[in-house]
Parts: sequence; structure tokens; C-alpha cells
Amino acid sequence: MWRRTVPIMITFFVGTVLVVAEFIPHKPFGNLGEDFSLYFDIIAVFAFILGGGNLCRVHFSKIYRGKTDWQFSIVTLLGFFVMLAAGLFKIGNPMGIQGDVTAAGSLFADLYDSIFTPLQGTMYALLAFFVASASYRAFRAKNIDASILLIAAFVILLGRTPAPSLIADFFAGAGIGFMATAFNFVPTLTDWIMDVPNLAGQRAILIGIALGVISMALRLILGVERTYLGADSK
Amino acid sequence: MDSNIVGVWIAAFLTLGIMSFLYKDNPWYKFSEAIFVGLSAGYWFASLFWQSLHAKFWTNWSPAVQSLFQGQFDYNLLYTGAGILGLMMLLRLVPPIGWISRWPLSVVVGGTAGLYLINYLVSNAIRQIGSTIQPAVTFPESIGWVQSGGVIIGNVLVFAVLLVSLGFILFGRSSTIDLPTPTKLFFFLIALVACGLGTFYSLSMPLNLTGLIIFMGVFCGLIYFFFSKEHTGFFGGAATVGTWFLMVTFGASFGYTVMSRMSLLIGRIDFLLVEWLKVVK
Amino acid sequence: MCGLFCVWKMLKLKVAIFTLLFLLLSCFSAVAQTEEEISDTTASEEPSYRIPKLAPVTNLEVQDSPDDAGGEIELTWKLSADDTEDNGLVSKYVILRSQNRTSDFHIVGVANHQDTSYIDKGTQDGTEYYYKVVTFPKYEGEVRLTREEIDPLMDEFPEFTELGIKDVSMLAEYDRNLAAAFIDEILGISAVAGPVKSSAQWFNSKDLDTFIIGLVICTSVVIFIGLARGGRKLFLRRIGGLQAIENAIGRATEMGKSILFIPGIQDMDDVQTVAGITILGRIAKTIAEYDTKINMPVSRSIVMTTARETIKEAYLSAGRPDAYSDDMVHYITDEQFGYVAAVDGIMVREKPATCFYLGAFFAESLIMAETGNSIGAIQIAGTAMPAQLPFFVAACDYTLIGEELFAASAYLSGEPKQLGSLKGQDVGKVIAMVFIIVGTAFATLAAVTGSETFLEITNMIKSWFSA
Amino acid sequence: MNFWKALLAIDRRWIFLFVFLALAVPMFLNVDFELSISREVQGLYDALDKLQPNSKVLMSFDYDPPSAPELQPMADAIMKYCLKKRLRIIIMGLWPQGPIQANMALARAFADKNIDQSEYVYGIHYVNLGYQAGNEFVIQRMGSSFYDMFKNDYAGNRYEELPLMRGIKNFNDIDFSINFSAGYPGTVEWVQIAVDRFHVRLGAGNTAVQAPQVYPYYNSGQVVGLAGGMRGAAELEGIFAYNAETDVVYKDRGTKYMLSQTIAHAVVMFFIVVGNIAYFVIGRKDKLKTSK
Repeated sequence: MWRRTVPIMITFFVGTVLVVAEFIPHKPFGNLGEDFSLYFDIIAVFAFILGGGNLCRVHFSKIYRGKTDWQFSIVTLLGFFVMLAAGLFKIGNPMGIQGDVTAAGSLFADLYDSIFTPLQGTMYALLAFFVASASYRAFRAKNIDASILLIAAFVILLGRTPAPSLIADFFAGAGIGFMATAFNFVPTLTDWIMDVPNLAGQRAILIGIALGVISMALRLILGVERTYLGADSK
Repeated sequence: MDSNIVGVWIAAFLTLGIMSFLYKDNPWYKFSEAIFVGLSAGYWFASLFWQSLHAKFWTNWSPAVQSLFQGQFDYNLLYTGAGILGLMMLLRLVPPIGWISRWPLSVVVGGTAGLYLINYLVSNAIRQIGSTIQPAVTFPESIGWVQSGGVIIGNVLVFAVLLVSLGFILFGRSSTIDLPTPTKLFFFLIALVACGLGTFYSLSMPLNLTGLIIFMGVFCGLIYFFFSKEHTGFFGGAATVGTWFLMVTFGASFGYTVMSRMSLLIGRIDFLLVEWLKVVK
Repeated sequence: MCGLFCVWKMLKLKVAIFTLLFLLLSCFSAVAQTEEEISDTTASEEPSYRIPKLAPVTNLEVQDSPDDAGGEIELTWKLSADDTEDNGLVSKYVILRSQNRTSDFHIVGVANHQDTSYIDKGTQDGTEYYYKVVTFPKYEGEVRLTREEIDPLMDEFPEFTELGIKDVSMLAEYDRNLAAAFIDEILGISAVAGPVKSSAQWFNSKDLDTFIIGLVICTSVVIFIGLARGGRKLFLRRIGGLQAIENAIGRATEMGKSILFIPGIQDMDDVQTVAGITILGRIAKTIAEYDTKINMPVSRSIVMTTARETIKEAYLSAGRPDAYSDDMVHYITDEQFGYVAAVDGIMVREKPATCFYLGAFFAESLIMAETGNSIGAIQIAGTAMPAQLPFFVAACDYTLIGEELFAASAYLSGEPKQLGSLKGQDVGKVIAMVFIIVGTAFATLAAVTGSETFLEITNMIKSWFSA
Repeated sequence: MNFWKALLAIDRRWIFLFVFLALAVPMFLNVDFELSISREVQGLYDALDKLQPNSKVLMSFDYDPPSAPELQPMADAIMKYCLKKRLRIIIMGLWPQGPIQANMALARAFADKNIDQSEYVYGIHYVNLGYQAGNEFVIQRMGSSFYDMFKNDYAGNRYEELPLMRGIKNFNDIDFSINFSAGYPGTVEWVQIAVDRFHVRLGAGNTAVQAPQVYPYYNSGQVVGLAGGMRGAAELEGIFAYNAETDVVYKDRGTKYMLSQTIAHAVVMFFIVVGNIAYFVIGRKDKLKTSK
């Protein structure tokens, strides 16, 4: 009862109230959505203790048991505790403990700028390579679907650069008028693909997603879907 | 100044460490990864602690409690609920009563379900349906040359797509429309003539068919997502056309994105060449 | 016949009267013009600037903003005669408010020229207010005041922070007693409107359309869940990706390798993560039955605890509770790319046979999917992030597109109630398609025939979907 | 193994190398482009151009350093333009790093010789309200009160001490808002809440990834102007520099980077073409084999 029924009732209650609140401007319903988000943020901070604890446990046990690459676990833990201390105690913060945690000049901000930012940026930048290898592999005219994918991608790729007008100029210079005209149309075609079929596809996806979300949300609110609650017995 | 140079060198060291992963996994990458994981976890916790727990919870809740002792009720006292839910979450660390953590979880899931239901209904479903309702055909009074050229290309494309789709629905492998071939051919011919006339017409008079193709795309796309019916017959044909539209969407989005992915790397290369090595001004 | 003649005569008379009136008016305006010219010349001799007096707004109406949480009053008016689309003389409308009809008016806000409405969002519910609107002219003269001079002025008359340097310069040139400018009728001031009180409403009537549409869709989902629960057999077609899930788990078992499950990088407050976790519940059961290893690095603590519960439940119901371990799910970091760096590392070192990516993804989608591809894993993805779908489609073996992600867990569960909800979803699609067809049909008819009636019908349908 | 087969099975690290070279080598060159200005960018320009001096413009910086190569040039161009046009600028960020990026844009704008920093006073002509956590709910709350969300600005000044902010209660007091967005929360949330609920006029600068999602909003008029990706940035630089009452047509980073980008693009396209040729050649050979 306390383990299963109550949670389902809570889900039902909170979900229903939030749906209904959308239509009630009067206090306290008007701001309920925001309040929920605030609540969630606060719960998430508490929950972090579980996550952070798990991180420490995993790496401590790796070091303790001397598993492969245990040396790097030391680095992880060091990074974690140094950053945590720098942030929680606001070490080197020009305004002391009152200042913003990310205030420039603090150890926290320095570590962020010189270590966190380049790592984050580079990891993100790896996409440039992966996008190239993925398109090399995926854009092959294997069948109708793949061919359409290929053509659409290729036209957009071409149209997003100044290349078409350069090529058109080349053809115009060589006296091949119709080719020049054709290449001059590439940017128009790009816009057309983005504005028309792309838009249509996006809309179908968006409407589908909306219905999927609605149905999923109802399954959760009504307690039909209760996987997330876990085991019945202890 | 000096600390700045040290910072740049550290950044360059880590940048190259991550990039080395492209060649293969190696200790340099492992080091960069390890420091990234640890540091960022610490970063997030510290930020959440100050920016959520302190700024949003403590600064609102503690004055409310104080004023309660002075006999006044403050709306912010409701934050107590959040604190209690957070503590309940932590009860997971006490196995015998760990199940209590399901309560805050139910609050989270219930709230998420409620909010998403409404937001997606309004922003994704209702609004997108509303903006799809537009004339399938319009007759713009005057349009510039390039634009009209675009429209003509568009129209020819529309007709081509229409014909191919029809052909697919009628003669495609998965087509199960039960009509004699001559009848099918007859329909197809009518469509062909209509499209030809349309093309001819759009050459002489501005005719904008973008609405039609958007309508078709949304309609067929929705049919593709239909679960209640097998994709056969007309339904199968329409669903296939729907997948084509999805493919165009994916291809276009992919193609559109390549550029920005490149620019991310430009940022890093810029850092290496300009800020670190200073070989480019 | 006679009647017609009478009408004709009367019309003629009217025309005559109007002509006369018109002539008279033009005479007046000519006189007025010369007067203005004279005043202009005198103005140039005097040091003080003459603020042109503009026509006030008319028909000022005030009312409590409907459908709000209180604290708002809505003002509407008809444009001043001097406020024309191009080259109008009006720069803005200044809104003044007071709690009594005759005095104590203070600026509460500024509306742009060409605006015909303003919402005062700073009212106290239940208090009576009076409003007037001041037509504020464009200033063509020189801006003489500097910021340093204006700041003390603004301290003196705090309301003027609403106005720019130019405006205050203009008022200051006229008279150092700035506030007087608003009382002395130098500016075009409208009639006072009010009293009006703001209040909060209990139902947002603007959202009625949304409410009805939402209700219809939700009801159909609920009805189908009920029908299915009642034992009605419902037909649903198979989704391609789902068979693949089973095969992928089988493959990992055969190869004796692990399965990697990534539930996205968002927390449990994203419904996609919830969808991913529910699918995990079904998959984990199969995994438990096959006795395959699952590795699930997560980037959110709440997801970690939820996933553990879910997997534990799956192992229990598969009858193998002893095989479960908390280590299957481990937290890495909340940071998007830190998480990806770690997941990539796990992939190349552990070489899982199968990777699942089910949840909310951002830029990391392709980094993971490409790394997964390079180690030869079977990859199954599902997300409702439209921007990431193309990458999963390109790099993975199967992708659950948008809606399919949410449907997958219902499919995999095989429970009639869950499948029923999918039917309800389809009803939603039918509704969408019907309205799109009907709306497009009317819109097209309106465009082709130019008929007003069709246009009205189209606009009506559109208005239902404009929440 | 024949040539085409080898090509199809090429180690992806070769592709990586080519991409890297394609991006790095052009950095050493310097070439000018001429770009056609797209409708969306023109729309953004027109919207800003129509504003009266002293109009209040809200800029939300919703991105972080990784997206800066695309969005920073846009922010720079618009910041310069707004300052030149003497619009009042209110800066905020839904991403923690946003306000820092904004300060960079400001610094770069003040470094421009056509902009005299002494003419602009912090707190009166521009304000940086800083970052506020809460994603779309920040926007929602700003709908009723900016003050509720930003009691202090980035530098720690109190809201009511800022002359510019004294007159600003909520979106009603904002003439135009611009959002530089790299994801969530970003343009989509601004549209859904600020535009749809509070009728804010919104322009957006997006990363190329975001742009396709924002297109529907542009087409339905919910966003008045839109710049997408590096090309959008280059266009913005072009149109804003050209029209900003100075004759200087400056080529800035966005335009410079475009060369690298275009060549890297060409490399990607080259590989796609080669891959398809190889695929067809082999396909035909395989067919010939089977027919034998």
C-alpha cells in the first residue's frame, strides 16, 4: 500500500492538478508549473548526494582493488573534490562567501575556464569529424529512402555555401548559360526544401510527438504505466 | 599574465588529449576524460548547491521559518515540502525504508506528465495543426523573377512528387490496390495530364503550390505514424510517401547541421593556432 | 416611382450640405495654418521649445484583463488623429494612473505609437483606478541634456525613467517643472477613464478551445484504455524497430558481450527520459532471462535511482533477483560532454555488442552513435528530439522516431491497457488529419473563389488551433 | 582488394585528417566573399532598423563557449549595431555562460572605432542582468516581473539601482527581444512563452542545428527574423556593417571562418560523391559477377 498505491495516487494527484492548473489563472494555480520546476531543482540537489556518492564509491573501489586504469580514478576523484571544494567554499572568490559562485577570479571560475571549457568545447568539436564520417557512410544511394536522404542533404550542403554562385559564375564565363542558371537556383532550391518539405516533415513529427507525449502522460497519470516505480516487494 | 599563459597551455594540452581519441583510445585521452568527469561532477554539484539549494531554497525558506516563529505565515513556507521530498530521496541510503524515495519520484513523474501533456498539446499539436491550415493553392498577384523561378521549380517538383507518389501507390511493390492495370494506367494518365497542364499553367501565371505539398507531407507523415492499420494498399502508399518526407527532413536537417559542426571545430583550431601557437593572427 | 424621386432629391440636398461644410472647414484649416506659421516664427525667437500639442486619443476604455491571475488592467483606445502610419507626429503614448478622478496621476507605462492598447500589470486587486493617456510628440530638436543632467531630474521625477533622453530634453526645454507638462494640458491628454478594478479569474476562457481539444484527445485515450481493459481485441501493426530490440539482445547474449543502455542526458523531469526508463523495464526483463550483462552509465542522480529500481523489478519478475546488482547502473556526471567522454571511453574499452540510446538527446547523439558504430555494435536509438533524429537515423541500425519512442514501451509491455492508449493516440491523429483536411479545403476554396464566407469558415477553424 | 572497395572501406581516420586539414589550412589565408542576404536575416535587420533610438532591446544569451564560433559573430554584429543606433540593451542569459559571452560582445563592440565607449553608461544604456536558473520558467516569470527573476544584475547591483531597469516591469516595456540560442532552453522556449503568451517581438540567432527547428516559427510569424549558423552570422555581419551608417564594410570573424567552413564542407561533399561512385562501380561489378 505505502510502497505502491500511495506513489500511484501521488502521481495521479500531482499530474491532474498540474493539467487543470493550466486553465486556472487564479492564485495559487497560475504559477504551479514554475513551482513544480523549483521543487524539482531542489529535489535534484538532494539526489545529487546519491549520484556523487556513487561516483566516489565506484572510483574508490577501482583504486582499492587495483583494477585496470585505476590510476585515472585518482585523477577523477582529485578533480571532483578540488572542484567541489573550490565551489562550495568559494575559494579565492573576490567577494568572499557572499559572491556569486562563478565570479571571475575565483578558483572555481579559473578551473572552469582553463580546464572545463576546453574539454567541453573539444568534446563537442569532435562532432565535426563524426559528422563527416557519418555522412560518408550513410549518404549512399542504396534504395529510394537513402537516395532521398542523400539528395536532400546534398542540396542543402551545397546551398549553405557560396559555392553555387561561384560555379554559376564559372559556367556563365564558359558560356554555358543553362548550367549557370541551374546553379543560381540552388540557393532558392535550398530555401524551398527547408521551407516546404522539411517543414511538412517536421510538423508531422511534432504532431506525432505531441500525441505520443499525451498518451504517455495519461498512462503515467492513470497508473497504467508504473515501471518506473520498481519492484512490488522489497 | 603568467597564469594566463599557464591556462592556455593546460587548455591546449587537454584539447589535444581529447582529439587524440580520434586516432585511438590512449592514456592521454584517459587522463583528459578522467579529469573532465571528476571536475564537471564537482562543478555541477557546487553550482546546483549555490544556485538551486541556496539561492532558491534556503534564501526563501529560512526567512519564512523565522517569520513563522514570529507568528506570521509566509507563502514561501511551502518550500518546506520541497525540502522534505529531497530528504525522502536520500532515504534510499537507508535500505529498510528506501522505498519512501518513491514518493518524491512520483511527484516528479506526475508533475512531468502533467506539464508535458499540456505543453505538447498546445505548442506541438494544436499550434502545428493550426499553421498547417492554409490554402493548398494560391495565386500571388505579382512576384519577382527569381522568386517566381523558385515557385516554378517548386511546382514542377510538386508535380513530380505527386506523380511519383501516385505511381508508387498504384504500381509499387507493396501496393495491394485491387484494380485492373488499364484502370490504374488510366488514373495515372489523368494525373499526368493534370500535372502537365498545371506545369504549363504555372509557367504563364503565378501559381503557388507550396501549401499543397506541406499538406501532403503532414498528412502522409501522420499516416506513417499510424499504429492501428497495417501499411498496405493506399495506406501503405501514403505511409511510404510519408517516409520520403521524413527522409527529406532528416537529410535537410543533417545537411544544415554539418556547417555548424564544422564551426565548432573552427573554434578549437582557432584556439590552437591563434591563442596557443600564435601562428595565425 | 415617386418614392425613388424623393430619395434622389434628398440625396442631392445632402450632397449640397456636405459641400458647403467642406468648404467652410477648409477655410478654417487655412486660417489655422497661418496661425500655426505665425506661432512657429515666434517660437524660433523664444529660447524655450514649443511642444506641438497633438490630438488626444479617443474612446479610451479600461477593463480588468480577462483570464489572468489578477494585477492587470487592460486599456484600449483609438489612435490620435496625428498618429499616422508614416510620418506621424506621435512618438509614444504615456499611460497615467491615479486612484482618484481628478489628481495624482502618475506614469505607469509607455505604449509605442500605432499601439491601441496597453496592459498595466502593476495593479492591486480590488483597488479602484482611473487612467488617462497622453499623446507624446516626436522631438525634432536638438538633444541638449546629457545623461548627467538627466539623472538628477529622473531622481526628482522617477516616473520619467520611462522616457528617453530625447523626451526628457524636450520637456525640459519647455519648462523645468517637468511634471507640470503632464498636468498643464501642453500635451494631448485624453479624457479620464475609470474607475476600474483588477481581479483574478478562475477559468481562462481564452484556453477554452485548447481545453476542448485536449479533452477530446485525452478522453479517447482513456476510452480505449478502458475498452482494452474490458477485453476488447485491438489491432496494432508491428513497428520495425521493436523486433530489432529482441534480436539485438539475443546477439549480445550469443557473443557473450554486454549491452549498453543510455537513457539520454536529461533528468526525470523530461518525459522522454521517463519513456526511456519504461522501455528499459521491458528490455531488462529479457536481459535477465537471457542472463546477459547490462551496463548503464547515467548522467542524472534521480535517473540512477529510478533505473536501479526498474532493473531490479525486471530481474525479480524474471525470477533472477540474485543476478541483480546496483553496479549495473552508475552515475558519471551531470555534464553533457563529460558524460559523453566517459561513455565513449566505456564503448571502446568494453566493446558492448549492443547499444541502446532511448531518451532525450542533444549534440552528443552523433558522438556516441559514431563511436558505437566504429566498435561494430548493433545500435538502436529512439528520441523525440527532432534535431537529433537525423543523426540517429544516419548512424544507428534502428531508430524509433518521435512518437514511436513513447509507443515502444506500451508495445513491449503487451498489456492490453497500454496498447489501448496507442489506439487513443491514433484517434488524436485522425482528429488532426480531419481538421487539416477540412481546414485546407476551406482555405483553398477561399483562395480560389475569393469568397468571404469560405474565408470566415477557414479563420474560424484556424482560431480553434491558435492557442 | 580493388581500389573502389578499398575506398568504400576506407579507415575513417583518413576522413578525420582531411576534415582537420580542410579547416586548419584556410586559417592561414584571407579571401573575401560576397553573400546574398536571406529573407530571414533581412527580417531581423528590418525589425531592428525600425526601432526608435532609446527603444529597449532585450538580448538573451542562451549559449556557451562551444557554440561561440557561430553565435558570437552574430552577437557582436547585433551588439555593435544596437549601440550605434543608441538602443537600450538589456542582457540576460538562460545559460550560465551566456552573460560572460555577452560581456565579450560588449567589449568587442566598444573596441570598434565607430563606437565611443564614453557615450554609453552602464545601467543607463546597457545592463547585464546575468544568468538565471530555471529555464523556461524564468521567461514565464519575467512575463509578470523582471524584478522577481533578477533582483541583482551580473555585477551585483540591485535592480532598482539601475536607471534603465527602473522603467521596466515586464515584457510590455521591451520593444524587441533577440535570443542567441544553442539549444535548450533557447529560441523554442522564447517563442512558446515570451511570444505566444506575452506577445514579445522576437528575433533569433541560432546555431545551424537549431535553425531547422526554428524555421516553422519563422514561417508562422512567431519569430520575425532569424540567422542560422555560420552563414547567418556572415550575412548578419554583412548587412549590419553595411547599413550602419558607416561606409566601412568590415570583414569579421564570421566571414573569415566561412572560408574554412566552406572548404571543410567541400571535403564532406567530396567524400559523399566519391562514396557513391565507389558504391555504384562495385554494385555494377557485383551484378556482373552474379550474372556470370
